[in-house]
Amino acid sequence: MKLVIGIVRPEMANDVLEALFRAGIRGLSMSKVQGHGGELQRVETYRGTTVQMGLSEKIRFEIAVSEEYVDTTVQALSEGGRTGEVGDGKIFVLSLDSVVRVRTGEKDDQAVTPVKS
Amino acid sequence: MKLVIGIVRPEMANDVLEALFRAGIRGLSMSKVQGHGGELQRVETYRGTTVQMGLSEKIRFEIAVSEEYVDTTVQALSEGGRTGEVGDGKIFVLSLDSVVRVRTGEKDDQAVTPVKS
Amino acid sequence: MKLVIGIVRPEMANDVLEALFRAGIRGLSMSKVQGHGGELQRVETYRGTTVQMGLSEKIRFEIAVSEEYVDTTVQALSEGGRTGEVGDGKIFVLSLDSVVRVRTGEKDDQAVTPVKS
Amino acid sequence: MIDTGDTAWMLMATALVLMMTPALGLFYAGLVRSKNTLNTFMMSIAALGVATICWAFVGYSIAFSGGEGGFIGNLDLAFLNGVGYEPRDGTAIPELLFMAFQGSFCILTAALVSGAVVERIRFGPYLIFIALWSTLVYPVMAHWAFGGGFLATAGTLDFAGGISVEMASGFSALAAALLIGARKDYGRQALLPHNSVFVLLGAGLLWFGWFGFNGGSGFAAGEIGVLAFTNTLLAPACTLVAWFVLDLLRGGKVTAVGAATAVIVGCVAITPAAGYISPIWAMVLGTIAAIPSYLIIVWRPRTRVDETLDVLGAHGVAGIVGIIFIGFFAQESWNGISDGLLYGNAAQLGHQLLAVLVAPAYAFVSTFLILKLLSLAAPLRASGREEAVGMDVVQHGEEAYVSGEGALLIKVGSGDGESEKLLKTG
Amino acid sequence: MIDTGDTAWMLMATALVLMMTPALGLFYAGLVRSKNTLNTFMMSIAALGVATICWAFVGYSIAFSGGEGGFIGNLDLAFLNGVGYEPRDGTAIPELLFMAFQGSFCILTAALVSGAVVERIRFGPYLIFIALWSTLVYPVMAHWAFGGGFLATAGTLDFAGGISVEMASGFSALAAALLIGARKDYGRQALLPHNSVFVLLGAGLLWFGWFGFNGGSGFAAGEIGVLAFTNTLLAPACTLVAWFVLDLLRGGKVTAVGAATAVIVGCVAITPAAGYISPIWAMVLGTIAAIPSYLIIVWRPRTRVDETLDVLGAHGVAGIVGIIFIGFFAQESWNGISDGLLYGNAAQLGHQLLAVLVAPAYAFVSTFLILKLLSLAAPLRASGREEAVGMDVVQHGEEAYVSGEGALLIKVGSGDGESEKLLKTG
Amino acid sequence: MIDTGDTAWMLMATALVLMMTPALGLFYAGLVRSKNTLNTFMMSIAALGVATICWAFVGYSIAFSGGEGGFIGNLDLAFLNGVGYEPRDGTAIPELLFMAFQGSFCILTAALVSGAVVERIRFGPYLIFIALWSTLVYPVMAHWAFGGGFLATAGTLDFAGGISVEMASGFSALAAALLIGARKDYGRQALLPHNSVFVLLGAGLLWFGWFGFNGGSGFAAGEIGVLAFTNTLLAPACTLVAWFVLDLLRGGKVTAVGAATAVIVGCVAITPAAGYISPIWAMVLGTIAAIPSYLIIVWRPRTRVDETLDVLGAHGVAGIVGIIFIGFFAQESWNGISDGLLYGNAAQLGHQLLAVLVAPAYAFVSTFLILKLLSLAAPLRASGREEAVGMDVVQHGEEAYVSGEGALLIKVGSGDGESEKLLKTG
Ligand SMILES: Nc1ncnc2c1ncn2[C@@H]1O[C@H](COP(=O)(O)OP(=O)(O)O)[C@@H](O)[C@H]1O
Ligand SMILES: Nc1ncnc2c1ncn2[C@@H]1O[C@H](COP(=O)(O)OP(=O)(O)O)[C@@H](O)[C@H]1O
Ligand SMILES: Nc1ncnc2c1ncn2[C@@H]1O[C@H](COP(=O)(O)OP(=O)(O)O)[C@@H](O)[C@H]1O
Repeated sequence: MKLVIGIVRPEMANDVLEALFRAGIRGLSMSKVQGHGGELQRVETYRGTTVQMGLSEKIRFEIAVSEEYVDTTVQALSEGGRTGEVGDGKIFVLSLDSVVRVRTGEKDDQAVTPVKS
Repeated sequence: MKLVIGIVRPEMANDVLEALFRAGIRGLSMSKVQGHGGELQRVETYRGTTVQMGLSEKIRFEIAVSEEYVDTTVQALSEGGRTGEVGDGKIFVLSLDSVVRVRTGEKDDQAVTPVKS
Repeated sequence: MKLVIGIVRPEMANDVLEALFRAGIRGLSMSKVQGHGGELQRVETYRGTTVQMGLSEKIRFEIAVSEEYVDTTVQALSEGGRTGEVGDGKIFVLSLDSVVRVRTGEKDDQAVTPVKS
Repeated sequence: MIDTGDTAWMLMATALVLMMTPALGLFYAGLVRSKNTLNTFMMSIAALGVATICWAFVGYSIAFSGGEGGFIGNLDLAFLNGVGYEPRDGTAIPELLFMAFQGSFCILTAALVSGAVVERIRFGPYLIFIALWSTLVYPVMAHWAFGGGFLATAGTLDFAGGISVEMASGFSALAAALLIGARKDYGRQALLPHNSVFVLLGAGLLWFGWFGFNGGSGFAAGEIGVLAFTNTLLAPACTLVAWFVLDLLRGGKVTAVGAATAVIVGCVAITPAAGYISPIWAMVLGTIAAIPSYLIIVWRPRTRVDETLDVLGAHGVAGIVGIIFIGFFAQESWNGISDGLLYGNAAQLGHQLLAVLVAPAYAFVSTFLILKLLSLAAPLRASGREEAVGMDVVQHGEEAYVSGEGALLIKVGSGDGESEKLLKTG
Repeated sequence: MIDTGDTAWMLMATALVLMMTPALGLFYAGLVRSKNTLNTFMMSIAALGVATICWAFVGYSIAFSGGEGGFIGNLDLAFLNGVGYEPRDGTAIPELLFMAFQGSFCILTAALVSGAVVERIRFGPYLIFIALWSTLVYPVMAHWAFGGGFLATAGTLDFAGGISVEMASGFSALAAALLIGARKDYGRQALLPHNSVFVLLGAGLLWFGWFGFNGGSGFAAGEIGVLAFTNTLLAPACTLVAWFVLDLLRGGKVTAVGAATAVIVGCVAITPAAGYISPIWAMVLGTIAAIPSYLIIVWRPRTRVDETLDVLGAHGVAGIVGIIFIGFFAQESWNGISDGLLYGNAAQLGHQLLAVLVAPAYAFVSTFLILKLLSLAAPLRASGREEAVGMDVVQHGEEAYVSGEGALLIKVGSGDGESEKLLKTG
Repeated sequence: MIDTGDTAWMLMATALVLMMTPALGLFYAGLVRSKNTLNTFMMSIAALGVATICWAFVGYSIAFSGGEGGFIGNLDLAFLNGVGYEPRDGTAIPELLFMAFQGSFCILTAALVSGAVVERIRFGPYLIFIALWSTLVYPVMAHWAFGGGFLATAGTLDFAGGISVEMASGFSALAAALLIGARKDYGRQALLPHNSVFVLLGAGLLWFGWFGFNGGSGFAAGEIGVLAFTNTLLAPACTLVAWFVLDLLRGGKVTAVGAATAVIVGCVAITPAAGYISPIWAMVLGTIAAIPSYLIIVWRPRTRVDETLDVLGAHGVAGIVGIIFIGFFAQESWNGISDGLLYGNAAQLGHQLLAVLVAPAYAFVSTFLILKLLSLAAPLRASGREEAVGMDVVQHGEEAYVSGEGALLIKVGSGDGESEKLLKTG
């Protein structure tokens, strides 16, 4: 099993979600992060204080999948999140030692496959 | 060493915390995420706009532990976080290459064991 | 490639950022977390309710780097984030199986090296 | 004859009191958890709708018609029948304005009660509850003290609502909390105010509105109105400082939520007494009123009574203090009506104690009965699971703070609904 | 002769109306996405600057000078020439105050229009737009109804701005939305209110201000002002409850954003009629006004017209309802001026319908032309990328909610600028 | 004789000014970092408690008793002795109301000073500071200009507090900032407003309140009050637009925090002049007042002086501009009292310059001495670590925005305290 982490633009988050659902990915977690990459920094001014905002808002997806789904997931993330302009984000794939479903205690592949409830 | 990631319901977060403390887990980080799993989606309406909220609030724990503590941690997370209804969450275990304590520069197992300050 | 996760104090976040930039780290993501470690808990009171706040605000950095940069990154994080008092945070290093750049689809080391846009 | 100056002030005072209801919504909304924000705010907004209508239809008549010394008015003025430009006796403003001013009190008081049952009561039954409450409880008690009812004729002094507003809301809140029961996490988890800026701003706006509430209760831009107004500045200021001291004694720290509470307590305490006591006595009243309310608000959460936002501690108790205080310190040289015990008129204290006997009893019992009856018809509170999800989503299908990610548009009438299907099987 | 009571009330009423513009900013800001919060709020704040100046320079004169029955005033009072302490005929307040009161209407109305084009219009062109709009549209329409223009002489009744405020803003909003075009994500993504507490508080403050808006439109602390004031309490209360019912029928849940909308719709509907109909008819008006606005607000998002915050549905439509209602239910026994159809004066309905014909047309066409002309000079809307980033950062170089991490100080004049260099090459 | 119209307006004006203090708390709270939100807001709330009491006890007497032309009043009116329903000479409102109105100024001014020292001053010493300040600084300066003191008899004109409010707060703020010292991260990190919606709403409410502040300073619902009121609309509107232009010239973008600041600056500048100059000159004053304040607010952060929320730039400087402007443009035909240089009375300019010499000096020196003395008794500021943690937690044991996760309930008296033990050893 792998843990796929995808960082994308907030305005693309819904497109990514749709792409993931279409690809049959059913479990995922999402959070807001701020990222720095090759994007242009923006300058902001508050009264006499001028600042360079080095970070842009991004959305981070965290998705545990069984091996066979890794490529699909990466593809969904990268196609759903792409605009072609700098700042589109990154995808990271890590190996997962194990997965447990809290509700049932099921382990590993069992736990990343949706169960009918 | 392992990195244990646990995703649970926000209303169970305090129970999980207690379970972890009781199990002797002393270091952890926690953040808010939004998750999608097998939960029912809720419909919301704002004036003429009706939307399907595909994501529910969850709390994500991130806990680095030495090997011997992995099972205890997973157990604390899954027992503290269980309600038995769909949406209880998942636990992921990853291998950690190394851990460093910022304050002292100590490494690895040293760094996940609490030091008397 | 490695994924370096660094958890530091919010008030040190800008120092860490500077240290990272100085060390030539160009891509990173950052988020807010709440952590529990050896820090003193604070007591808060709201009308008749008194609570122990077991968690303190921290900033979590997530940085994918090629092997050669791992040490530099860990060093930047730990030097930039150090105050010497309990609660400075932890750094975790994990192995990355692969990295993809969303914009171009480039993979692995290619994807963690900044491209001229 | 209509006096333009009196009318000008009463127009303004009425607007101020009406503003207090959204301000209360904000105050209460800040005190609950974020998942119950809108629901809590909506309980106040709903009062602006429901209680207003009940007031115009029958409430005003129940409160302000009928002979002297009765228990309840009649329906002579129902549906605003005959309520027009002609002033009521003793005032120089159109009765229509008098009706609106008094109505604003009913609305606010109904909203106050909601503080006892936030985060768990279902919104539908709540709407029916405030309709009944603002018909059967507030107007009756207002009749006693303001409408020529038996307390008024007995000689009880209540300037701006220690009886029908403060004791009524406080003891109704207690009854409601007991009947509805505690939140499922009460006493087990820390249930904290999610936004204390709203609490402070709400308290600030409530104080602002209270100048109209008390200052307008003389129905004129004259001496008594000015006295009441000034006392509404002085008394809460003293309560605030007294609360700082109590906070320091207790935990070594002055708290912001405490300060907001102190402002309310001070305003409540001066409410019945505002036009009857001298400014200096008002400052004394403000100071001492802090103590019982403080103690109750600190003690109550250790009990099993989840009277969530402490309406009893802040309103009921401080209202009693204010009502009794009049019995001692009323001064005819200031109010032109009556002296208190200290100035030689011991009877006044008796009149005041009468109110303290009957008002809490009626408020508690009538509210309890109304809710009990309602509970036979429909469950009054949300299920444990709904409580966990939060009342905003469950009762209103909304969230207070939405970020928009993960919200898929449901295209009504678009026919394809593909994304929904995806989500549903996901 | 100046009457101090009238003046007192008009001072206060003017302040209340002026407060409505920031309240509207808050209301609108809560309804948009967080990345456009400040920009949306600033559109209202800007009206307080720009429209005020235009009003003092020429707007007041255009609206309130000139002979009877005309289409537009002249420049006799331009730059406040001759506007001083002397009251205008039929009032007992200094003309200066009359000017300020009327100006506060122009400001608010200009700000209202912004609701149609938030989240995409560029701020520079917007400033020029409201300058032109508050010179060429509002004052002209105000002249028709309030300044002795052809509607006034024709006998059309409009108490507090059904024509120049409500219909003007509603139909101008429609024109603006059509000309500016929809947001790029409109109809594709869920674009949701980011903070509904602001929406509720904003609505509460708007209602508070509306007591001055309608209550002050009699220019006196007298009978008609009191009637208008009271109706401004009763009508929106009924709209609120009607909206609850409509919400329940539609989705089984009473919504908070809906309640806030209902408050506005109710206030709008009673605006033209406030001083002309009896309290009971005001309650009827409040109730029925809910229906057309509700339907339009639910239906509009299914169309391609991104009239974002539904100014047409809330203001234009409810304004029409109010104007027509007068034609049926005006009552001379209350207003001292004229009866409606129901009380035997069918002609009144004709006068009212005249306004419904001309006002929307003028508002729509003139706004469309102004924006069309402006669009020739400069692009009116932000690019798709800018929309994605958000108008706060793009137009104002600020964010509403800043946490500070990752913000590097640019030390002006410090010479080294090292951190910037680091960041720039980073 | 009491005039009901005057009394009505002064009741309202007083309520408006009292509302300004929580509004200021909101404005300031939005400008600081989130970890200092409540502490900042509480500094204003505290003034409502502490300064009110000081005012009633001695402040009012110091300001408004004593003979003509003096430096300081006496204690004849201490503890409100003799302050009752009888109007003061030249007014037609009860003196009690006059006292309350003037007191609201003292409260607000004390709160204003806090802007200089937010995010670091300890709350205990702060409370003592405002007690002393509102006894020794404000009332003395109010005596000079309003209470028959030497500036009043010299002929200096100050309508609503250019001296005792604006210059007093501005130069006291400077002294406080210098004595307390900069925040530890000042000049090293970006310290940004955490919620600009609060800033805009706060500014909007402050402007609303300012209509009472200036409009009430004629103590009557008459010509001069109307003039002051109208000028309080016109001048800030011009400042706002001027600020837009300055912002555009400087950075190409109109900023929201800038707009909020402009509103304050405009209101401040017109404060001393409101009842003395014509509406058109008020617009000129509003426009030119933008410039010096803008420059100082942009320049100050480059210095080592962490006068955090720019009280000097916004209040002190704009107050001076307003005071001097009177010397040139006062017009007897409008104010009935005196002309300025432009209208042939060069002496007036001299009287105005006198105030500019003495007021800043007294404010600066007395504030410096008070704080210096206090600093001998106790440390005035929090430690570096406490600053890092944030003043809300450290000084008040609260957070403005709490989510509740990770908060373990401490069950007082429950005996087991198991979870605490767990946490403590954790
Ligand atoms: N090495 C990295 N580690 C973690 N996050 C990264 C890394 N590089 C980029 N990111 C994330 O991806 C976002 C976009 O990166 P950027 O380099 O601008 O994109 P692009 O791939 O289009 O050049 C950043 O804002 C950051 O959140
Ligand atoms: N494959 C996954 N990857 C990441 N997070 C997941 C995954 N599956 C579930 N989650 C997280 O767990 C939460 C609960 O998942 P769900 O599948 O509903 O629970 P259950 O195990 O009870 O069926 C989700 O909201 C999501 O946050
Ligand atoms: N084992 C762990 N797993 C995850 N996060 C941890 C762990 N230990 C500490 N942390 C994070 O680091 C922060 C500081 O930890 P702490 O143990 O107090 O620091 P120190 O290393 O100075 O003793 C915590 O608040 C938490 O966010």
